[in-house]
Amino acid sequence: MSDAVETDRRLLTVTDLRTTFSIAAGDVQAVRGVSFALDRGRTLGIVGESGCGKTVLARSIMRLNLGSNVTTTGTAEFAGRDLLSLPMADMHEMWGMELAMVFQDPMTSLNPLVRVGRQVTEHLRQHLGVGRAEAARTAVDLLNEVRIPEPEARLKAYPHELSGGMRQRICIAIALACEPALLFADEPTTALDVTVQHQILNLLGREQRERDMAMVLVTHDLGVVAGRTDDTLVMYAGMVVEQAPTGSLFEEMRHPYSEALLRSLPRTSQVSHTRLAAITGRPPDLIDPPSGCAFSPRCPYVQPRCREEVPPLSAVDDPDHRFACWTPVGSPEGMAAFARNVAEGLPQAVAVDLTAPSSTGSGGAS
Amino acid sequence: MGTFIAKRLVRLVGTLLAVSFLTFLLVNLLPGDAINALIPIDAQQDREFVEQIREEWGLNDPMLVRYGRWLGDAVQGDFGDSIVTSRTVSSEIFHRLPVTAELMLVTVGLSVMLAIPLGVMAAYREGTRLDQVISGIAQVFLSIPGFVAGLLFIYVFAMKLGWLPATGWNRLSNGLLDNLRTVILPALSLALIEIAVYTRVVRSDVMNTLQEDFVLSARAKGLSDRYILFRHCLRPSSLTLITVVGLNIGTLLGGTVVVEFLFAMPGLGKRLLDAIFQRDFMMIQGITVFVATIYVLVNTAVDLIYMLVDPRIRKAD
Amino acid sequence: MAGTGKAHLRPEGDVLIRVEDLVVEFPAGRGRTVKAVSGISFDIVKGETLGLVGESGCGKSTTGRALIQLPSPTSGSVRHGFVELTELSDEAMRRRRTDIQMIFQDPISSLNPRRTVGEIVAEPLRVWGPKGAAEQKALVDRILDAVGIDPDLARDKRPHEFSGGQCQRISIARSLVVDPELLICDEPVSALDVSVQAQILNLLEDLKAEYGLTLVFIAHDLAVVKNVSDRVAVMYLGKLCEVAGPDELYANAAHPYTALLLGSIPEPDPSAAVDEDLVDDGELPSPINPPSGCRFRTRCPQASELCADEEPQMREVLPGHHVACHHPLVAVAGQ
Amino acid sequence: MPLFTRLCLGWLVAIVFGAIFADLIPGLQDPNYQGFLFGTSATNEPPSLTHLLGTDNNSRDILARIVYGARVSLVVSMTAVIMGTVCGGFLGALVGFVRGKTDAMIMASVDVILAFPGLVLLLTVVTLLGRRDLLVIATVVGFLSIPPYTRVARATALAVSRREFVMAARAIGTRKRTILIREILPNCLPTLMAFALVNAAVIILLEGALAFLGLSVQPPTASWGNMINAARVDLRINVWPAVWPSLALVFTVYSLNVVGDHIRRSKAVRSAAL
Repeated sequence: MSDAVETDRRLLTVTDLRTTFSIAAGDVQAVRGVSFALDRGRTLGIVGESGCGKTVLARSIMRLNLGSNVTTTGTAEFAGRDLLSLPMADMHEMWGMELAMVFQDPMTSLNPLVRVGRQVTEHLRQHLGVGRAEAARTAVDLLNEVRIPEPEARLKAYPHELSGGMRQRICIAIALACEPALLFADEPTTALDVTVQHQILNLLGREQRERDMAMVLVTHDLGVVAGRTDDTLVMYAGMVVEQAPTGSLFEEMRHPYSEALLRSLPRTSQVSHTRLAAITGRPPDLIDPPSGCAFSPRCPYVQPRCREEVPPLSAVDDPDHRFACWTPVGSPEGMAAFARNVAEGLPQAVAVDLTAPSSTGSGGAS
Repeated sequence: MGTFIAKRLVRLVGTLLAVSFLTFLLVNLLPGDAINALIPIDAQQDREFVEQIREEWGLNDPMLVRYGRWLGDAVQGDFGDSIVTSRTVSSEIFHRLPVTAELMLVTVGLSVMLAIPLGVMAAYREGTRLDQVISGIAQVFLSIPGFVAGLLFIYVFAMKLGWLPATGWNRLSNGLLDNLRTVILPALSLALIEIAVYTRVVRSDVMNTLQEDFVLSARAKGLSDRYILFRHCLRPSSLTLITVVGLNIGTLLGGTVVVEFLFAMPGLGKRLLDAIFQRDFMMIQGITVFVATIYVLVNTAVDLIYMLVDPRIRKAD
Repeated sequence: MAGTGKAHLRPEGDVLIRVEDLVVEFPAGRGRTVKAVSGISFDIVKGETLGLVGESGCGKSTTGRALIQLPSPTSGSVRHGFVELTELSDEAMRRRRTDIQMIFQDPISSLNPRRTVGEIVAEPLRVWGPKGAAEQKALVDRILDAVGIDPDLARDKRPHEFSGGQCQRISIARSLVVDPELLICDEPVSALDVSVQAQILNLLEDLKAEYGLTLVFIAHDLAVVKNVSDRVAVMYLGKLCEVAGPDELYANAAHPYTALLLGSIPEPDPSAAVDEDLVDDGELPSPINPPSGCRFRTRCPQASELCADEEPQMREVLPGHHVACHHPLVAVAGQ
Repeated sequence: MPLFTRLCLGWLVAIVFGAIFADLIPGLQDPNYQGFLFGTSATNEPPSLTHLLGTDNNSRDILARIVYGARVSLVVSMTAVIMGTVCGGFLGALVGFVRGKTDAMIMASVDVILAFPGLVLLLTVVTLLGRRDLLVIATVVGFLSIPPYTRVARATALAVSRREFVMAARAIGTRKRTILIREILPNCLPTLMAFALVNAAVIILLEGALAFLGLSVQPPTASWGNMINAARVDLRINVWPAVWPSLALVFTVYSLNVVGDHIRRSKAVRSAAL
């Protein structure tokens, strides 16, 4: 995300966004100070494991976190207006018109008792005052657009009569209906089979290019971000740990968590029985997050400083590639730290030290 | 869908047969012999007379034969004769049914009309003062049985304020207003619990529906809250309400017995009670089977309505 | 594909389990049947990991469960050594359960929430093992330790106090405590996060070596299956498409369906361009009324009339690489 | 637990203890002692120090009758809960787990009994039995409570049977009987307990209605329902004999509902955490 880009292409600027859920056990700090910017027509991937705050982040920007126990602070400036301080009535105008969202599970995100046709166009009619006949025509166009065969028949169907892939296409059609400027796709393919996932991602990519629409693609799958996004945010424990154009990120991962995530992923390009570099331990408790870097308890590069001070998200060589680490991967400090940790027999370092001769031990000690 | 209805109807007939047989069994097998009701105790010393009566009423035939005979008549609408008044059971039922039917209709109508808005409001404003008030009142109403409520209403509205009659019944043909004056207190007495039950059902259902993903996606589309609440939430939530109303008809039928007794209304429940006190076994048998039949029919209807409202069930099976 | 045939079966000898013509059908109301598995054959050699891969609804889990007769298959044979499992009485089958164990997809649902970890892992011993409490405890502690759970901390806790990954370790411990020959893993990592998934996959590899296990590994994720398997069988709509060694299969996919699956995998590598030309807007047909001939033909770019008329048989395209397709993407050896 | 819920629980505990140890409570009068026959009290006395809640139209002490009347409610509801959970719970869990023909047959009979409106069936059975002492009433109510519990337990057992740990137990080779006892039943119990609390309230109301109609335990034995019925006639003269047992009944049912809701809520929270 270059600062050099002309400012009129800038669509969304999120600054220091924090979201907290108060529950009986305490305050869950789901998002802890996230900042990023997104230009028109670009795709931003947000990647991380479950519980890292990626979905909460997307919903916070959309103001869709329901319930009286949620607090969101910070700003999210969208086309010059701060979404987070907008009156609710104005937000209703933004939803669907300017901002749209596609959800994870197409089985549950459509109302099972309402025909597809009404669900595709009800917001068109409410927002734009479109008549019934025109809405029906638009609905057919939209279904053609998302490549659903026999659109007239499908509009009369109920959601359960369609397959998962079809339903997700319907959801995309709904999201596109009012030509939004920004689309959030929250794990849009997680509930789908791999061949259908491919279809849906192709569809989203095509629509986004044709409409010059900005997209935030939230996913847990590094593979999905790799092929489909311009920029990527890697999140861990509610914070951004690395942020870069997707190409440079995969070329050179600087944060130990990004590296560990990639290395723990089995890949078809690897030979069978390749030992995976598992990340030991489990993600931190967000009610009482660890001091210092949140990844430090699982990090193979951990140094005493990491446990005390939170590293800032900053760039070193490439101004677009920012990461939050004291001992980044590939840096002299990082290599030295790793060597020290292996020498000391730190479990998380030994577990990923695949060069060592005695690497047969069980990888996990969670 | 056709097969579903057919299956449901077959089951309905099966249930009705079983229900009628069970009632017959109860009335005929349990210790209190019908003969006690037919003849005074002192007359029972006369063996021959007793035997003659037994023969006359067909009490000596094997039970299955008697059941078959009774069932054959019953499907033609002949439930036998009352052994006390010697009028036919079916004519008594026919005569008394309108009172009970009206009482129940008014009760259910009143309850549902109050419960839906109350439940939706409480769910939409979950956790607020309004919700607490509505839920609290429902909790109290849930604990007041019809006879306590009825007694209270009689004391307040009939005895102290004198606005409404304490007992009695005015037919609809005597004028709507007079009719309503006699039905309102009994219906209200029965309605308290029903209002509470339905409000709680609607509230918890709408609350659950509001948690659904499709409500979130409806919000993300920018639909207004009112539209989401009534066009997206109410329909899935009403499914449970329909079922609960159907199941509660049973409680309500029981409730009418008590309330008709308390308000001296000439309904089916009152007639059943009279029959019980007079040990009029033909009457007991007839009314019990009739009431159970109504209950089973209502619940079959509920299943069918459910199917019409929920497209998922329409397709499955 | 969607073929039948047994060309890919290996000679008897080291074969631990041999499945022939396995059919599993379920009633679907109105007299219709779901044809979940329609006549597949495969074998498992002692010490190998057989990967069973396919998309949801392809019958892979049903196949796995049919191996332990839960439920018994509609027809076909499952031979374990010299014993025909489908002909055993319930009681005799129950007694054989120690030899074949199973772990499930949802690690939390597969543990009884109302019992402690110690009780859960000791349960198979209560049924089969030594009766002495001390002996049982020693066995339980040893196996918990082997799966990376500290027995002293875990023994008296209940499942909900553990993360998904830890629950899956406990499930594995429970199935291994009776020292089985064969472990059927039904989507054991698909409910887990990537980092935890790697821990469990590594653990399974270690335990396999340590306990001399044979594995059936059922999953929808091709990369995961490739990583753990010695032989991979691809399933589609109740039929086997292709059977081969993992590296061979992924390098030379012969079946169009395998090729489609492989082409759909999102690779975590931006330089590997996404294949947007991979044309497939097809849908999985209903298992109640599957297509005639080759079941994949409705989505297959290679499909011909032959595919509709005649069901392809398994044949060898390369040594150890079998495919059931009339028009394989790899030249058939000897043709 | 909020203070209000504690108060409700306290009331329930007081009712149970009062009913069990009624004979031992110092100063509590004989519920059937008719003071006016001996000139020690008058009929329809308002509340006073000697009769805290006043006397009824037979000059009997209302407080004593309420305490003894609680016995009827307690015995009847406890019998229903025990017979329901033990017989109905076991039967339902069994057929929900084994399914098949047994299930179809048992559930068909359960459906037939449930096809009768509860009070109507109860009325008919009680009438035809002729005897109306506490034992008979409690047994009949108990028997009629089995079907609803069976249905609840079966639904729960069906859901539990689908969980993978049951499949896991079978895969281990655990006997079906053991699976039923160790895996299914314990997981049905919380639902049954929650249902039992609601059901106890329903049963108390049902017995109250039966007594109000004069068809439960016969006078002079006190029950809240027949006290209300007896007081009904003299409502114009004296409301107290009707007010006190009504309040006792309503408070008890209310407390059961409040406590039941509290338990269900905390259980919901816990199962959501799983």
